[in-house]
Amino acid sequence: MSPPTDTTTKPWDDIPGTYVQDGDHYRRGYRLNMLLMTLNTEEGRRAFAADEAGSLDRAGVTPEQKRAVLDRDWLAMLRLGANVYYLLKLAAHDRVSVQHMAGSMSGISEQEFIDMMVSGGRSPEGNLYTDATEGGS
Amino acid sequence: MSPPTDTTTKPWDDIPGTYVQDGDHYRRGYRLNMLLMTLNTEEGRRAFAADEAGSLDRAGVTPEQKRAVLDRDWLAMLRLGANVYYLLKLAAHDRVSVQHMAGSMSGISEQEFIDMMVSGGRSPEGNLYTDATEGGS
Amino acid sequence: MARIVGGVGTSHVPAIGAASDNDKTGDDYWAPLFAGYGPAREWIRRVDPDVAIIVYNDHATAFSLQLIPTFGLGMGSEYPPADEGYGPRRVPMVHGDEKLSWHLAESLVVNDEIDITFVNDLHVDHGLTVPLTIMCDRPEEWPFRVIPLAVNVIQYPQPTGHRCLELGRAIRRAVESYPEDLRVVVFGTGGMSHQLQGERAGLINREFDLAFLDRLVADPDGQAAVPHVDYLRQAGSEGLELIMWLVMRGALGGDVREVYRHYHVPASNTAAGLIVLEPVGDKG
Amino acid sequence: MARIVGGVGTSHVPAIGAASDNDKTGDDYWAPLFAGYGPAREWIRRVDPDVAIIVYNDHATAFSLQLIPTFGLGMGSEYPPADEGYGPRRVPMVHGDEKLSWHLAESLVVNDEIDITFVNDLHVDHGLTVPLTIMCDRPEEWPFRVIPLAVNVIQYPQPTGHRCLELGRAIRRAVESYPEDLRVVVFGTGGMSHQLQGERAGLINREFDLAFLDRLVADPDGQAAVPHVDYLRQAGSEGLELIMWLVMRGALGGDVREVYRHYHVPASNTAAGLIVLEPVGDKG
Ligand SMILES: [Fe+3]
Ligand SMILES: [Fe+3]
Repeated sequence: MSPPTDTTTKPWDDIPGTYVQDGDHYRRGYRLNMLLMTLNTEEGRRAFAADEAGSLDRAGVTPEQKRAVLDRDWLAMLRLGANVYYLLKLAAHDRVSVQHMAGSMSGISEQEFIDMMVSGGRSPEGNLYTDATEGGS
Repeated sequence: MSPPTDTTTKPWDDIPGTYVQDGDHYRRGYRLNMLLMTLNTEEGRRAFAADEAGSLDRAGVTPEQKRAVLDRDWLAMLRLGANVYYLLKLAAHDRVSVQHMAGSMSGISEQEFIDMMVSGGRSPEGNLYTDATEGGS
Repeated sequence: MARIVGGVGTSHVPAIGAASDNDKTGDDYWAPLFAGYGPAREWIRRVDPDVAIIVYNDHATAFSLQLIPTFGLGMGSEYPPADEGYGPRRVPMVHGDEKLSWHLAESLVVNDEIDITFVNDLHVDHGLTVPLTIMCDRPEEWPFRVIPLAVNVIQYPQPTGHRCLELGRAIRRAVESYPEDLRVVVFGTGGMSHQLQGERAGLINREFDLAFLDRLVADPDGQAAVPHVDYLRQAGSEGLELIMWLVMRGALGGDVREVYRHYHVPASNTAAGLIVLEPVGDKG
Repeated sequence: MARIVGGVGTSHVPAIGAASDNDKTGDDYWAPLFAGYGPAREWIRRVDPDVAIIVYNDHATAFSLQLIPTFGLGMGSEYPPADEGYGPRRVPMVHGDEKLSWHLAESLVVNDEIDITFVNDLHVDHGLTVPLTIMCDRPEEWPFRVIPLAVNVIQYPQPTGHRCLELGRAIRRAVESYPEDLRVVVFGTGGMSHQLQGERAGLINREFDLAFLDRLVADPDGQAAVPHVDYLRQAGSEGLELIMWLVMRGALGGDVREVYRHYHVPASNTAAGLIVLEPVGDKG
C-alpha cells in the first residue's frame, strides 16, 4: 500500500480543523488503525502495553506514525491517518477521557474542554468555513 | 441457533434432487459448514485429520451431521445442511474428485459420473420438475 | 401481520452507557439528561414491541478497515455486547429474531434491490447497546428481540440520505409482508451534532439539530436531500451519524406523530437528542 | 478518460485451473477446451487493457456464512491467490488499482446508490484466478491490474438479475468519469449450466446456455428479468452463477458486438462457456 497524497479538491476542504475519513485518509492510516483495532481484546491490550515500539514496528506503521503514538500526540496521529473511532481504543487503553483526547487535539486542557462542552460546546459561529466568512465556500 | 424445519413452500420445491442454500438450509448447516471452512488452512486440515470426531464435537454439529461426516455420506451431509461449496473442502481434504462426490450423491460411481459428463451431462429431459411433466409446476 | 408501531431516534454516546452502568445517573452532570428519558421509557413500555430493528453504526468493533459493509444486517440468534477497550459492557445478551432477519433479507434484496451484507456472528458495541439502555434502563433481560442493522457512517463514501430513507421504506414493506403478528419498533441512532476530532473538536450546533428534528418529522424527503458535506460542516464530522435516523423515519411511512422530544447538551462531547415517533393511523 | 473496451464472460471451473497448473492442457480431455481459448487470448493481447474488473463469486474462501456481502468490492493493492484446500494456486500475485477502486466505490455508492461492501484484505479463489488463466495462460506476471468484485450467488437471497445489470451500468458510468486514460475490461465469470450437488448432480443444459449467450448479447434486459428459480431449474443449482455475466453486460452499454464465442462440455462437471464482447462504437 503506497502512502497517498491528497491531490484532488474535496467539498469538505474548507471545513476548519476537521479530518475526513476518505480514501486518502483510509490508505494513509490503514496499518495504524489496524494496530489500534487490536486494542479491542484483552490479549491485544496486553501485547501493546508490554512492547509499544515493537507492536508498532510489527504493524508496519511509518516512523512518523510510530513517533506520534509513542508521544501520544493525538493531533499528529489524526493527521497521519488515524481515525478518531480507532483512536478512542488507545484513549481507553490509556484510561484517558475523550475530553482529554479532544482537548489535546484542539489545543486546550481536559478541564477547559469539559467546561466548553458544559457551556454548550464549540460554537458554529466562525467555525464552519476556513475563511471564517459564514456562508462562503 | 435452533435447527429449523422448512415450513413454507418455495418456488424451487418442485426441482428434483436439488438442495437450495436458503435461510433454512443456512441455519441447519451453519456449524457444519463453518467446520468445513476450517479446511481452508493447513493448520485446520491437520487438526481435522488428527481427530475428526473431536473436531466435529467441538464444532457443535448434531449427532446426525457428525455421523454423516465420519461416514463420508455426501448426500446425508447435504440434506443435513452442508453446502456444496463447503463440501468441496472436504473432498479436497480427502483427495477425492468432484465426480466422486457428485456421483455418490446421485447414486453412481465416479467413473459412471465421468462418463455421463463426457457424454454431455445429465439431460434436462425429465429432470426439471419433480412430477417429470415438463412445463408443469 | 407484523407492523411498525413506532420509531425512536436517539444518540448513542458511550458515556451515557457508562453513566448508567456505574450508577451515575443521579449526578449533577447526568441527572438532567436521564430525567428526559423517563417519558420515552414509559412510551416503549406501553407500546411493548416484540422486536426492535436497531439501525446503528459499528465503531471499529465488529468491523474494521478490512471490510466495511454499507448495510450489514444481523442474521443471528444472539449478539453479545462487545469489548471496545474496557471489556464488554455488563448488560444483558441481545437476542435476535432469525426468522424475521431472513424475511427482511429476502424482501430487501429481492423486492427492493438493497444490497445487504448478511452478518451472523456480530458483537454489538455501544452504538446498539446504549440506545437499549436509554429506552429500557437496566432490566435483567432486554424486553424485546433485536435485529441489528449496521450502517457505514465512518468511511467515505457513506450511503446517501436518500438511500437511507429508501432503506427505511423498504423495511416498512418487508415488515408489513411478514405473516406473524409482531409489533416492531425501529431505532435510528447516533448523533446529534458532535465532533470528537481535530482542532474543531467539540462543535455543537443546536440550531442544526433542532431543525433536523423538525424536518425529520415533517419533511423527510427534504432532509434526505441534504448532502453529507452539510452534516460534516454543520453538525461536526461525527454528526453525520444522523443519516441513520432517516432509515427509522422511512420505516414509519408517510405522516408521523411526534410523541416526545428531548434535547440536552452535553453528553460527553455530544448533543444528546431523542425523538419518539408513531406512524399516523396506527395505534401503539 | 477511462473507458470500457471489452467484456468477457467465462466459466471459472477449478479443474480448468488445475489442468493449466499441472500441464494437462494437451490431454485428450482438455485439449478441445483449451484450443477454444486461443482466439480470446489473442483478443485480450490485442486489446491490452490496463485494468480488469473481475466480477466473480467467492466459494467459501474469503467469505463464509459468518458474513456474506451482496457486492464486495476489492480496495486493496494486492490480492493473494487463496488456499482452497490444496494450498494456494501457484499463479502470480494479483495486483489491484487502489485509486480506481476508490473512484468506483464513490461513484457506485454516491451516484448510483449501490450498497457496496469495501473489502481490503482479500484472498482470491479460483472464481477470479481461473478466468485469468483462461484469458492469459501462464505469464510470469498478470498483464493488467485487477479489481475484484465479489457477488453473492451462493446464499439465497441473491441479487436480482436486474440489479446485476444495473450494477454493470453503474460501473460503466463510474469508469467513464475517471480522469485517467485507462483501458478497462470487465469479466463476468461462473456458470454455465452445472449442478455439483444432490441426486440431480451433473445436469447440463446446452439449449439454456446457448439461449443465454444469445440474449446476453441481444436482449440483456430480457435476460435480466429471468427469475432465479429458472436458473436453478434449467441451468442447475450452481448455474445461477451466470447472473454475474449480466454485470459485465451492463458495463458494455447498449449495443455490443460479439467478437468470439466458445462452448464445450464438460469441464469437470460443468458446461464451459466463453464469450468476448466489445461495445459498439468503441475501438479496442
Ligand atoms: Fe457513534
Ligand atoms: Fe463458481
